[in-house]
Amino acid sequence: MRIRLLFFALYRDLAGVPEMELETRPGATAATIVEELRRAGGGLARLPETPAVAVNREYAPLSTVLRDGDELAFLPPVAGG
Amino acid sequence: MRIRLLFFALYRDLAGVPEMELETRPGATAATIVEELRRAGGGLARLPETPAVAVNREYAPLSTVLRDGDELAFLPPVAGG
Amino acid sequence: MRAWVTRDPIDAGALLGAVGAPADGAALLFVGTVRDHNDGRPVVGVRYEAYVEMAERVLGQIAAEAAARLGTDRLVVVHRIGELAVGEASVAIAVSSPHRAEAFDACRFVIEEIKRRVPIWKEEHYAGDEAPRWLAGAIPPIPEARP
Amino acid sequence: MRAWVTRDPIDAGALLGAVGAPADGAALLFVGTVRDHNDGRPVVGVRYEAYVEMAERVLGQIAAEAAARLGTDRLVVVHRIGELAVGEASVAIAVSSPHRAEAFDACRFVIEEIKRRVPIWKEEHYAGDEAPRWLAGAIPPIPEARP
Repeated sequence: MRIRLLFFALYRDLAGVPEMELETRPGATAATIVEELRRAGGGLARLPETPAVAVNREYAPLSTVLRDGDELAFLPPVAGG
Repeated sequence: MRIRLLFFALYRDLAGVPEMELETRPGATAATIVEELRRAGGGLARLPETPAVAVNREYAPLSTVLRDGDELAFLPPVAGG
Repeated sequence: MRAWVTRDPIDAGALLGAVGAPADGAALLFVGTVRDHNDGRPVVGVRYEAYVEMAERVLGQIAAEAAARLGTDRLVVVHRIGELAVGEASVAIAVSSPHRAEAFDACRFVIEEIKRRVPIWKEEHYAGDEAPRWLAGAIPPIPEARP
Repeated sequence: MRAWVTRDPIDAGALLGAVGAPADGAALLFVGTVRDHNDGRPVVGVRYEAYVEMAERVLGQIAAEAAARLGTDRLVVVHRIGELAVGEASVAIAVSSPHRAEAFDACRFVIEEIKRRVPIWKEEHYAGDEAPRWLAGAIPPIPEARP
């Protein structure tokens, strides 16, 4: 299945791109994707083990099981206001 | 000595006038004036025994000894805002 | 810092322009307006009366105390008197400071202290034949007698 | 009630016109502005970045929660993103309600929750050659896993 990944702020700097498409196995969780990204090396090796994420624009636990077409966003600590 | 009396809001309604001059004996306190006004009858008989007062535009205890030319204001409970 | 009483309509937005500085991260504007009801009774307008010279003096004292809490002198407060219609502003307070906690605290302090001790009175006007009525107010704090 | 994100300058005064009603006695306008310093370091400007679609959704959730506290739906909130100069408004919140306690509470709630959970990030810019820096932020509250 295909997942759309979004990176913001500091995490975008680590990824080097604001978004990417990822092909992964059915049953993968957000935590699975975090592990894959960290193992792949490059800037994303410095992604925290448990970053905040949103699935389809809503904060979600890393244990969330992803579905084909989901939008998974990696969100550094927020600093609006 | 002469004291200038000011009445506001409900107390002006009781006094029937916004201000008056009063001739009183040296050594009189604000409390003395309150007693005189309440005894004189008319609307001011309904002035409370211990109204809030200001002497020369500053809140003052009723025990304040007045001096010639002082401005003594009678202030109902305030309701600004 | 400025504190005054006026008979003219209040331009609340302009007050915000009177505060603010490059060092500030927070500005707050409070506007008190005339409500169309009170205690479940319809109100058609109000009249504020003041002991103007003393009201401006007490407002100035409150502003100075609030500025100490705020940590800046960027604070303005104005109270309107006379006849006001429903929806009109009776009081406006603008403050600014480096941090928001102080701005909220100082702004709230000013409005609470106005209600507690500024010599201003409010007469409510009702529809029909009902007589206007002075609002029950707060007994201001009176200093102790000096020994 | 309205909550949105914009790239345009915020007209804070106009926001006050979007709230208010004859039943209301209190209106409050909060404006967050870019400070010329942070942590003792001079700041020349900032850049806000947002996950816009999600930020507007979370702002809307915060506005709805605040309206429940306020007791009215007279609440608007806007957050600006992009490049901002010192003194410019990054966020503005206007509320109105019959009584002031609810207005202060709801307005404060909105700004605190924005800082806690809206997906917006701030990059500070410094004078000279110093590199811009993402501000350390707050870890947003993440819901528990559904069983």
